[in-house]
Amino acid sequence: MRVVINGAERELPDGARVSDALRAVGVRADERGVAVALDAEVLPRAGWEETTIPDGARLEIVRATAGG
Amino acid sequence: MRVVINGAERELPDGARVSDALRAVGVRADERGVAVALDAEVLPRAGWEETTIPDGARLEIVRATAGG
Amino acid sequence: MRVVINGAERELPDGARVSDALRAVGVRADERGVAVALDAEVLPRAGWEETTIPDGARLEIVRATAGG
Amino acid sequence: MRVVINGAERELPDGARVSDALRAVGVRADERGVAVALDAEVLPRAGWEETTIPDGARLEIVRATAGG
Amino acid sequence: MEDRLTIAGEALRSRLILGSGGFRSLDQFERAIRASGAELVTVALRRVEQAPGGLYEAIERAGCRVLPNTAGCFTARDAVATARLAREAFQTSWVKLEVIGDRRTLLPDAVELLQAAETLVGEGFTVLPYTNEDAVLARRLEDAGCAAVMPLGSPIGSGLGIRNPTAIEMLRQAVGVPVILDAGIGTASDAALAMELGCDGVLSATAIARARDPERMARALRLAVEAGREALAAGRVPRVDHVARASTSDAGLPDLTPA
Amino acid sequence: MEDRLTIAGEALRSRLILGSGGFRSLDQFERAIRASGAELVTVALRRVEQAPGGLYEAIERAGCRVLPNTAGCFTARDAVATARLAREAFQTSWVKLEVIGDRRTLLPDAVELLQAAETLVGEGFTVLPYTNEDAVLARRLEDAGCAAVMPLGSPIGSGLGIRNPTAIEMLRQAVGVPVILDAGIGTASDAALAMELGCDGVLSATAIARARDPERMARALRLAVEAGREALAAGRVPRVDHVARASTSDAGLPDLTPA
Amino acid sequence: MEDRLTIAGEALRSRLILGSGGFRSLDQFERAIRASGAELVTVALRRVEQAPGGLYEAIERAGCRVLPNTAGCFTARDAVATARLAREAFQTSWVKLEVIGDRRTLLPDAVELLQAAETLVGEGFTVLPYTNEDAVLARRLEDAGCAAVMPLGSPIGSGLGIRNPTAIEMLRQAVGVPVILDAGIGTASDAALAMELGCDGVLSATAIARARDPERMARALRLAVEAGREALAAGRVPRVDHVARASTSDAGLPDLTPA
Amino acid sequence: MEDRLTIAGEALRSRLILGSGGFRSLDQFERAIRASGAELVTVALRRVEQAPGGLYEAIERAGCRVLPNTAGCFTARDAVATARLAREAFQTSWVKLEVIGDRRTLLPDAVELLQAAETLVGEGFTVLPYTNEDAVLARRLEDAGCAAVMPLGSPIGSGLGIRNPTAIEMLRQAVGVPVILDAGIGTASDAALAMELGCDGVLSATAIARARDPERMARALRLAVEAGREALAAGRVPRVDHVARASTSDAGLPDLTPA
Repeated sequence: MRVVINGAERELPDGARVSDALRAVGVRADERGVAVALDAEVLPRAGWEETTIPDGARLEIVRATAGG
Repeated sequence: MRVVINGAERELPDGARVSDALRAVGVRADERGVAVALDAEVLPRAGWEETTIPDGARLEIVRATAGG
Repeated sequence: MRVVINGAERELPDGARVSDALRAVGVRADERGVAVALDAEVLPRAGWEETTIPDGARLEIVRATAGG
Repeated sequence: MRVVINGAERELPDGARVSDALRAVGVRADERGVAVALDAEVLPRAGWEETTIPDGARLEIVRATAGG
Repeated sequence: MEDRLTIAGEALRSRLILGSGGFRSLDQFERAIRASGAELVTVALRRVEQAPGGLYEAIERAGCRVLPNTAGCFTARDAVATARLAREAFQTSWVKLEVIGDRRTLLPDAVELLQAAETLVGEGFTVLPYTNEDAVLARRLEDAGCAAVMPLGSPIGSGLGIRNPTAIEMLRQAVGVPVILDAGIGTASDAALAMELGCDGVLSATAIARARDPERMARALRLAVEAGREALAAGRVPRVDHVARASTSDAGLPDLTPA
Repeated sequence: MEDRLTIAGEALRSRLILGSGGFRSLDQFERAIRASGAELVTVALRRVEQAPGGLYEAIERAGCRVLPNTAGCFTARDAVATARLAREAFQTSWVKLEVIGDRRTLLPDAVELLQAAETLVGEGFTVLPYTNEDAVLARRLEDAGCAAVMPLGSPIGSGLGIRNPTAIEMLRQAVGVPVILDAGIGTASDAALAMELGCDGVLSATAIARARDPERMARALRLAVEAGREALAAGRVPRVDHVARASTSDAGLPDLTPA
Repeated sequence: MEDRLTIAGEALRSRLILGSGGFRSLDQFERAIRASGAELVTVALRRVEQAPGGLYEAIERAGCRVLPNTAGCFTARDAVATARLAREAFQTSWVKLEVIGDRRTLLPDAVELLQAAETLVGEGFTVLPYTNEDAVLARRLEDAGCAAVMPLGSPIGSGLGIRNPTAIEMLRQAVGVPVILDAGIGTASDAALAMELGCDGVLSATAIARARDPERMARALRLAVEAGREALAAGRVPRVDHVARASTSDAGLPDLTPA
Repeated sequence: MEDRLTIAGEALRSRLILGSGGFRSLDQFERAIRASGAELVTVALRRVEQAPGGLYEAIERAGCRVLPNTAGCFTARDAVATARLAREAFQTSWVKLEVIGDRRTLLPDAVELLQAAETLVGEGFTVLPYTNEDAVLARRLEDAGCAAVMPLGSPIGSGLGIRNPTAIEMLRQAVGVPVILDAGIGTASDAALAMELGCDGVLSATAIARARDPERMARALRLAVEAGREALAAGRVPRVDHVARASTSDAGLPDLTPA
């Protein structure tokens, strides 16, 4: 299926989990200071493992960057 | 009947018109730069003569004063 | 003889007058707003005609220029 | 004899020394941070004991005070 | 073509707007109007018992137009109601919109102000809001349809002049409608500065009314507004720091050393 | 009686003095003179080869008087010699005395300046010294017989305006002779401020000559000097900090709360 | 008892808050944190591809707490969504709320800011809004439940310091929550002034990160914040205009006139 | 190598010089000395009847050195005579040279000051003249052999801070000897600014002695002087006008728009 991760279209196996998406962008599941929004809603870390990504979903995966 | 003109209770004959209220506070009906609010709604000059004041009504009769 | 007019060496006939020096730098004797210093001393206009320039003298001939 | 110490006329025995004058204004001869001017000239500490005060002399005896 | 302050399509004959508050007498007020050259004069609305009368007539005698304000209003609702009364009283849709947020500083309340502006514009008013020096709020007021914005230089009646010229310049660059510097002007140099910063006009009440000689201060501010406007148009010299720039050349300096 | 700037007993028709340096053309200069309304115009003296000529005539054509300066002099001796030449050239005993102490900042040299002033006063000159904002030196120059003092607002040609208003006010209070703010004026508000601080006049060269439109800036400064003078005479309102002073009374505020 | 900055009941060990933006290297950043003595350090949230990583760890290594901001948001909706992401990412309910109204000046949008603050307070956030120097808006933010207000001294990154001290003082008097001067600090004296005006703390990003020597500037600002706080508590001398007040008495001046 | 203020070859342990005038008690004075960290403390000389005594001892107890001044002198002659007395009293050749030109403003007299400085330098004194913000006079004092120059920020005891930063910067650039900002400091930010302008030290009397809590203000100024010095060395960010410079990049901003 196709999903949009951080603005880029990507192909993921059907039934992929959010944790797979994280792996796809090179984020270790245990990295602290990371957050995920699934279709503009925050998805708590606890749900990363179980939650399967709906087809065509929009994921935002963010971490801390320098800012004033 | 009793009406409140510019915050002060006054006795006016039943069926009194707005123009009577103006007279009561010493304003000539033809004085320019005057406005009237009847129960917080602007009452156009055209209506002063005809409009009878409901019992217990609140009238505000204002004119220009110095202001920055 | 040699004199220095406004910093430049010049040859003038012996017995030359200050008025000759003025002519040499293209100043009409009747031009207003001009002054002359002969060896660092102001020489009044009245003296331009008569005064002969000593050999080796230093003349400054000035006029008004733009200034704050 | 009469001398002027810090602006005030005083009677001192003839042949009085500068050290006597210091005593007269209650300054111990060994107090540090004190200076004496005899007739407007600085008199070094070394001279206090020997120097006799001329009749009518003007003495200034100063010490440190608070100052910006 | 002439360089005139134009608000909502109307060209005014002066860039100075006069506030009518604080004068010691009607006569003094009339002399100040004339000396100021102002066309617009602000007034407030009050109950007839507290409003002596004669003011409106005096303003018309002077050939000026009334600009009613909503002074004393602390909510959008009161300001809107007051504006409607004023429109009826003076047959003008122009209003200097004031919605105050704090009794002590008389600073405007951004939120209520914007809300009142939107309502009044919707009712066809020509709205001139008294606002703070906030470029973003000014843009929002313009977007809401205000005919001009009137940022403060410093608190009403303080005479502190323009405390934040940078903010006024940024505000000026942020909006297209006329900018009238309102509040804080204390004297002529303040008014000149306002114009140099790019303001299109200046409103003054206290500075004139409470000066020792109001008529004379009115003339001073009229001249200052003109001066500042001219200076802006003339294009000032750049500022240079720490070094001087000679206004006289050394070329041709005579040598006057004695022999 | 008229309010005119009077120096050494001569009443001038303008409080603005024009510096002739920095203009792009003689024609532009003449238009600026007229727009400025100035009566006194400063000039320098230079060797005829470097001084095109026509300037003096232009100034007289405009009905103005020449005020020669001693620009470029770094010692009392040179300044005195230059003043004598100027007196002969222009048949005037007036001189704007400049004795510079530093080429970079063109700041005056207090010691040489005072010495030159004493000499020239002794020779019957009417001396207007360009000085710093030092009240004590200004008093000394007055005691030496100077006809006026010309403190700087900021370095010559910097356009930084009046960097130290407090010092100018103290200087103003320290002397009885006229005080002409010289150097640093960049635009109209600077000139107005100078007058509000109590200065009797303003000299401007760079601000006018190097403005994008010199004629217009000349008019701006003329208006600003008038405005500042009027404002001073009008007696400005006091400054109040941190609180506003309402220009509209709350008495008689109508109650427009809906029932 | 100690004099510490306390926000939402938490006493911080420093009144200086450090912004993490603009450093040339992570190492330089860590040295600056230590030199600043700050406990709170702001961070932004960005997509992992654009956010190198290591920053969060560095801040924790330094024993500091992260204060996430909502930089880059132009609407209440985006700011709220960003705050929620930040809470999840850093397990903190604290947020420096930024809702920008203009790309060029990065000035806050009063209306969107207040709206976002109300929403976030309702969701249990500890909200520190970046706001303008408007005392009325600050009071509204406090009324909405914000834990502190962060007025700007001048535009973000401008280094212009505090352009309107009067406004900051009025704001300080208008609210009870801590006031953190945010944006505009350029150097030590700016930070000291902020504290002298009554601010409870200072946030600095650019001034430190973009200084030639960030570590040294961090130390300078730490000292300056302490200095300003001490000076406020010490009670400064009143300002006196135009006259001096001798710090040495003339009483007992010796007479050293030669005979 | 350490960054210490070095005058006439002697490295001092502090850049803050304390004036001893104006304290309410000797005890308060001693606590302020310690809090200030100052090594040099100024004193005046007065007739013993008017000078209680104990001051000199207190200064030495605190491990500080006396810097005698010539306060109260209006002529070079008196100042020179006073300096000679001081040298004898305190066995120091150092003197803070004051020659006042006006009782009301306590401004220095340039001419007498320079003359006194020349004489004292000739007699082997280490002369630190209290002068105005005049770069040219400062250069002359340096040329005369003064070991430092002490320009005023504003009138003695006025607490107005540094009225003319531009002049102080120009003065700083004009001389090579240490520049000590003397007079006018009111609070911490003034002292920090002095150092940021390039001054090598600050002298404070009134600001500390007459603060509500002198000991605390002494600490504040000590920190401020350090802070300003550090900030200068750190190299501040440039000032940018009218636009902001983001401290957070927009790159990687997440898209949080609801579907």
